[in-house]
Amino acid sequence: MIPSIDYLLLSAALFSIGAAGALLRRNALIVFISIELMLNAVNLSFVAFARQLGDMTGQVYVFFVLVVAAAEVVVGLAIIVSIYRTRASVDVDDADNLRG
Amino acid sequence: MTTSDLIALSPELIVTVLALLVLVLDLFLPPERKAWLSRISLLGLLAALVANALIHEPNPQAWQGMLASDAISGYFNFVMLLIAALSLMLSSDYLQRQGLERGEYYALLLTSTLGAMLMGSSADLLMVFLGLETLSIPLYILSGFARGQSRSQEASLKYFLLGAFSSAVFLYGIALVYGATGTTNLAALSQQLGTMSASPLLLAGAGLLLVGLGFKAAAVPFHTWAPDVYEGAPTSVTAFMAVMAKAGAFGALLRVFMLALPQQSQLASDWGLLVGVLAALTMILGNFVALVQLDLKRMMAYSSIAHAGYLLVAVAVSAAGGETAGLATSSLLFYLLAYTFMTLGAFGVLLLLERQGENLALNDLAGLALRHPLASAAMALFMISMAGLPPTAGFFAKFYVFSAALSAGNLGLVLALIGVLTSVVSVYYYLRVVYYLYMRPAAVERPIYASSSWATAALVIAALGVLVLGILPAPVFAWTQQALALVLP
Amino acid sequence: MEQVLFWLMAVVAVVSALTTISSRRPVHSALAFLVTLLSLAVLFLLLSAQFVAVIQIIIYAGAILVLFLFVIMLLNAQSGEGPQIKLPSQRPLAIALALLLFGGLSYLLLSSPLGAARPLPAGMGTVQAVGGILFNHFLLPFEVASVLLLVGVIGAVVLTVKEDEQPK
Amino acid sequence: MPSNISLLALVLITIVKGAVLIGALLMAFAYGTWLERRLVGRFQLRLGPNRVGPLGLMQPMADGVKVIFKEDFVPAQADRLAYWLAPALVVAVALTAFAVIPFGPPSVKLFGVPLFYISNVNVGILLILAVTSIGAYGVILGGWASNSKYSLLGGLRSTAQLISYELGVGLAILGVILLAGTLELPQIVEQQAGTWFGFLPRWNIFLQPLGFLLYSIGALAETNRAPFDLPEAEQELTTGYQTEYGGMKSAMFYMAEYIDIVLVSSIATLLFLGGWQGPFIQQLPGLGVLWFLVKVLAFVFIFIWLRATLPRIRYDQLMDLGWKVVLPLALLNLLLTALIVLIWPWLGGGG
Amino acid sequence: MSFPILSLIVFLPAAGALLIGLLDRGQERLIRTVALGASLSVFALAVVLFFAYDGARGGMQFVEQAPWVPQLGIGYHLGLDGISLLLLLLTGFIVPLALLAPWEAITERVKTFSIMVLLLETAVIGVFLSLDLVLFYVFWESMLIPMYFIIGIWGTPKAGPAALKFLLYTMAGSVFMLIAIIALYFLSGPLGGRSFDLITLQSLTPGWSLALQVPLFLAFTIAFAVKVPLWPFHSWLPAAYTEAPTTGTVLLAALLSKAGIYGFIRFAYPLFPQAAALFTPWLMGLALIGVIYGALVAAAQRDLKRLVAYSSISHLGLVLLGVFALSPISLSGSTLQMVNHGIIVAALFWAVAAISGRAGGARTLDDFGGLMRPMPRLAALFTVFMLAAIALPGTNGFVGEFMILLGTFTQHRVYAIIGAATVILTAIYMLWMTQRVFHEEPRSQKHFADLRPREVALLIPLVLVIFWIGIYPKPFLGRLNSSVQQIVRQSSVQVQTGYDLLRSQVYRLTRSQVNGPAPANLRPGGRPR
Repeated sequence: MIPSIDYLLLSAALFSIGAAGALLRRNALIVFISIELMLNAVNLSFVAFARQLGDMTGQVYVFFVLVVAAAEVVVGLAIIVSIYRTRASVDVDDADNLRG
Repeated sequence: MTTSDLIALSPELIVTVLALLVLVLDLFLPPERKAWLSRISLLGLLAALVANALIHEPNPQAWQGMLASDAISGYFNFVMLLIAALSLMLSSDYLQRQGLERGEYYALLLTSTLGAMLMGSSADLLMVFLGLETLSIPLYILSGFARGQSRSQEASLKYFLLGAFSSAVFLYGIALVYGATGTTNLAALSQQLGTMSASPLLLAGAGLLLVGLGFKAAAVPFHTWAPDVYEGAPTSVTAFMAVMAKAGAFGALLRVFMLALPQQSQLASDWGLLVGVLAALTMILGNFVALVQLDLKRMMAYSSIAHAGYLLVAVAVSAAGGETAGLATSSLLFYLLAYTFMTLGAFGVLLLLERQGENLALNDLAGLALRHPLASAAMALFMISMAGLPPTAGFFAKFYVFSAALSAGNLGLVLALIGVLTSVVSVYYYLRVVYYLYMRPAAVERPIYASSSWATAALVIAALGVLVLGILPAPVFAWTQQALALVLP
Repeated sequence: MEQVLFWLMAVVAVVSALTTISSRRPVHSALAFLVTLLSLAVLFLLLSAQFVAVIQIIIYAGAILVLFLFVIMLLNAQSGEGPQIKLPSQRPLAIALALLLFGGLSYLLLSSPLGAARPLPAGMGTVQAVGGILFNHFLLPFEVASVLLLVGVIGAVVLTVKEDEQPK
Repeated sequence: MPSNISLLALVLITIVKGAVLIGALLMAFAYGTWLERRLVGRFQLRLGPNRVGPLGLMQPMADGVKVIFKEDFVPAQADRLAYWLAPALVVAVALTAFAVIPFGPPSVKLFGVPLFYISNVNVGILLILAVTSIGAYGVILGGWASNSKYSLLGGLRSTAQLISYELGVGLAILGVILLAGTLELPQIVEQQAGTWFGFLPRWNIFLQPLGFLLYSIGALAETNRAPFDLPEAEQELTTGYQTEYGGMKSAMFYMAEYIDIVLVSSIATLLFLGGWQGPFIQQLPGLGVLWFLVKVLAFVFIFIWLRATLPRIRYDQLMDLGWKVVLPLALLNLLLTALIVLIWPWLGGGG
Repeated sequence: MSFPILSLIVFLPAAGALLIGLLDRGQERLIRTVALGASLSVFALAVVLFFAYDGARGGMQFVEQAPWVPQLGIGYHLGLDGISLLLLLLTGFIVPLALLAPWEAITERVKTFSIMVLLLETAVIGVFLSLDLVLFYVFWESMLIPMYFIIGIWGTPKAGPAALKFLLYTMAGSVFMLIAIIALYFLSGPLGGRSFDLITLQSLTPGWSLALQVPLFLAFTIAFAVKVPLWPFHSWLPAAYTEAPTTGTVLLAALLSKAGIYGFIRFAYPLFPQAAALFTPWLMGLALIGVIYGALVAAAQRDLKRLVAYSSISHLGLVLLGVFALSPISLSGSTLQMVNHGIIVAALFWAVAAISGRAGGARTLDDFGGLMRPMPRLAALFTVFMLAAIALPGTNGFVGEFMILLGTFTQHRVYAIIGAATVILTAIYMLWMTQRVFHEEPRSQKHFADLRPREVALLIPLVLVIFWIGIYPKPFLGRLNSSVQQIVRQSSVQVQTGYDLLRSQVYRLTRSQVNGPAPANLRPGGRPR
């Protein structure tokens, strides 16, 4: 059996990669995918811990993460689509009406 | 699922049913009757408040250890329902003016309230997480509710991306805590941590939880979204978000950090110091950056960041345990109520001034006192309260928090000193608003959009709240302390 | 066999994750992410979480990511690029932060001994087991999750239905 | 899993079974096209292909040869990776799903290994859903990779259609799963053995008529078949996401389409029509395969019949049908089923 | 508890403000009448208290005590002793005049103005009567907001920033006091036995170690020093005094500065006698510097209002000198001189306002001259005020300053001598100013109308009081005596042993730091022995 720590390290690596993507990229969609990557890394941790602890709770968590991710994705993509719609005529590159 | 479970959940249930009801009714109401939605929502919130008041049997492990129904959750539910009710009263007029009055607005506002309530009464990290999402996702949508305005959409996008990011971080924290302890039930966690020594895993998990909630609470350095989102979102949403998101985040912080994690241990002093640093940074940055803001919504954003700092002081010092933890907890509760009144009140006045989604600058307030003395007086009152000057709610809120801090030894002393000094700084920008209201001749005569009796009533409630909490705070103090007796051993 | 599969999937997951965040076109990111998802599903199987593995594919790969691709292409169809956001993003800082995060997490993970894995309960990871715990112990979260999904639907409608399609 | 044979033997047998299955499916594809052309010809009062071989039986072979020798091109500025990946993906997905389809009773064994299916997974039906859900990628990628507006719009439409109807299909299937109490396909079929009142087969279709109807509609839509063949609408989108595909790659899309038809027919058979159940199955288990094939064929026939009969619906009608009719009805069906399952023991009924 | 007369006197102005708030802002006359009525009733009550107060018995009288926020040990505790009585009387006396004086000057936003002045009166009286530290702090900070409005709205166009500066400085000073107050609470005992009550704390704190007393004392000191202001905490003062409307300046100089001095007398010294003793020489030094500095800068001013403002710094320095000297005589003198200064400085500011009002707002020395001729009534009155300011015998200023210097002399000779010498400075610049304004050749062609009867009527009471106190101060001093004695007793437990005790404290402190852990009474929360 593969020790749980290997899974956890893999999960940490994926989480870090996702975080890096979320911080690095400027394209909203890729940032968004990076965040999903982070969620998946967390799922891996949950499942690995579940096996380590011999406890189903961790697996159930994945279910909830999936639901939340689904809701987030729907809303997030809707936001992106709507933002795109209002400025389809103008340059998409500058979403900087807000300072910061 | 038993009857007592259902009783414990009854306020939340009412809010949920209300949200669905509003959504369905929206389909059948002609546009000119949309105001009914707001009235029905208010009525429902009232019912939820009554239900909340009627819950007498504490049930700390309802729904198989998912929901805690105790004095603290009762208090939180009260505050959150109050926030929702006041926001509704304040915003219905504004929404009509902006052409945003749609049934979904109310439904989303109510679900967001539901999320915050769940956070404040969660007994399991999973519920904290789900509450967080139920609070946040409607807020993302509401931020972008003014679809024609690109600022609103940008706010929505920014809020969404950072919020989702923080959710992921929070979730990872849950995973690590789960891995370290084998449970996510807060009571079990607290029990287990009492006996075992803290592993690095647990510390990392707690840290990530803190980061995740720090985002929601807009604590420095996780605050970067707040000014932009506050500025871009429709003002009625900003008002609601400024208070509700904070209440939810601190509800969760209270449940997780102040109640579940152990106090008076190595772990406690670790996270106490960590939160203390965050609190200090938040107070300093929030107040100093607010100094240079000329846009009122941005100023309010930084002000709300600053207030998060004061609230974090309470969280930080609670790590000291014992009496301090009790004081800290009740001071946090008191502060949130005071914050609710003054922030919603201030935004309420801004809502009266805004016509069509334009941002208000300080200059727009110039000379308002001569034309609209009551609105100006109310605004001045809220500003004075936010600055923490007596005899207002803000004074006793800060007084209480600093009291808790000073009972906690050196860290608390440092935090209290930073707190009072930054309060002095904050006087500058809050009273600058008063200066513009009362002492500057009007550049342009801005009209006030004659408010409905609802908005007026909400402002009166907020003003009374600020004054009553500032002059006769004892009953609320008693309430917040009664909350403790049930929770602390 | 298990070893090989694990290391293979681990490498695939990391490489595809790196591709996800580094590829220039959103479509490629999404595809790389699909690979990550699938390799994770295999890993879930290895961790005796078959139900999780399957719903990971059905929901994540089959619904969520498809939606993603859908939107990417929808926006692509009308212009060359997806929307950009202006977040304060300094490349070296972000990379350093991520490395720091990984380093810190690995250090913490390695320094907290997990001990021997506890024995798995019977039926670990099966639909019956997961369903049972989900509907008994996690009933309230389950219901809350349903509200959350409803919110998602409302949100999509609110944000994207065009004004003229609004029922007056 | 039988333990009395070696792993090697098991692997070998599985490989052989797989090869046979794939071969059979390829044949099914080939003669599916023939069947469709012939039948549609009949329906439209013409002959259909009848020159190559007797009754035109050699026509698919000829087509195959033609397709193989066609030029293998890639459109300018296409995304090469995705362009290649798309057709491969759809075919692979369609084939993979058959891994858990049982064609006959599990009691028929060869060297101790069930003969009529490749593997039995205890989440079988979920696995099929999982695998087919990946199929959407082929369509959407194909549409996008070609770097053509028609392709892209076709791909988008197709994806939207897939997502919309997958919900209805899944919910309709859930009704059956609720009744069966298991996700294993062989078990679901076993439960449909026997008759009611001595004459009515205990097929799920009689318990779930609405579910069957909804499944069928969904299946039609998911396979992009008429009257839901909008993504390929020649008149509007010049065959949609396949526009820029030619030669073998185009054939692969067709292959996937026909294999999918067989797949959804098989699932319908398993879930609603009693799978391999039929007369004399007790005496001669091998006969089950025949019953199975007959039922599948009947279902396929209906597919083709519908194509020839019904006009294509508009896109908005398609979406309306999916979201406003199929989905609510499927939910209702599920709710009713759940209610009945819940109160059945209470009413005194046996499990 | 008997009739809560102190609560009545504290909240009567606030009630008047509330009543005005309900009136329509067009009804100016009614508003003014209500405001004046409220403030006059306060004065009447103060006079009643003046006669009802038993000077011989001394101590706190008319005490009211009730829980306010019991969860935190905050009480509602009011009490009146001789010192508060005089200041209450001063407040009651000045506020009606402050409402009357700008009858013509302030015609805009009369409603807001009246409300603010009355709220300020409530806060000031509250400060003088509170015996609970939190209650005191609430009133103390409550003074700021009305004052901010008064300065900002009715001041010069540049008054807004000046008002903010005033607010920020004084608040920055006060917050340390807030911290100290809360710390006092936690140090006062174990859970349940804690208190914010001044009387309770006074019985505990003098026993505390210096390590505890010093920071607490300094925190209180900063708050009070900024408010008075004590040099070098005065930098907010010139801007605020100059830009504020005359009423604002009068209220600031006559009342708010007294609140600061009162804080020293009532809180800082009795609570932390040892620390106070340690810092007394320094504080006296600062007070003296203030006296000299104020006088010198005043002498250099060409702006009449600024001149009076700086003279106020100088005079307040002298009052503080008397307080810090902490002899019964000097403290009595200081308390009396607070009243005197309040009256004199108010009179001077009003006189200046009367002059500059007639000159269209001009108020530099160069604008005037020879006003004796066109304005004989003003000249006469002004001369009286000026003489009182330079403490000519027969005026009230003489009594106060003489007692201060006398009292100081018994304790700290050098300081008294320097202080006495600098009093002469006051005479120089005051006389010089009078000379320039009233006697030399007119420098302006403007016609200066003499004081109207209403203005005279306003100033006459001040003149009367000046002479009354100057000739017959006994009724005042008689009521002060025992209270002052008590304060001195509390604040100087160690005066008999003097610096010996102090030295031993310091020795203990240093030794404990060298020798490791501090004794229990040095640790926060530890019960001081």
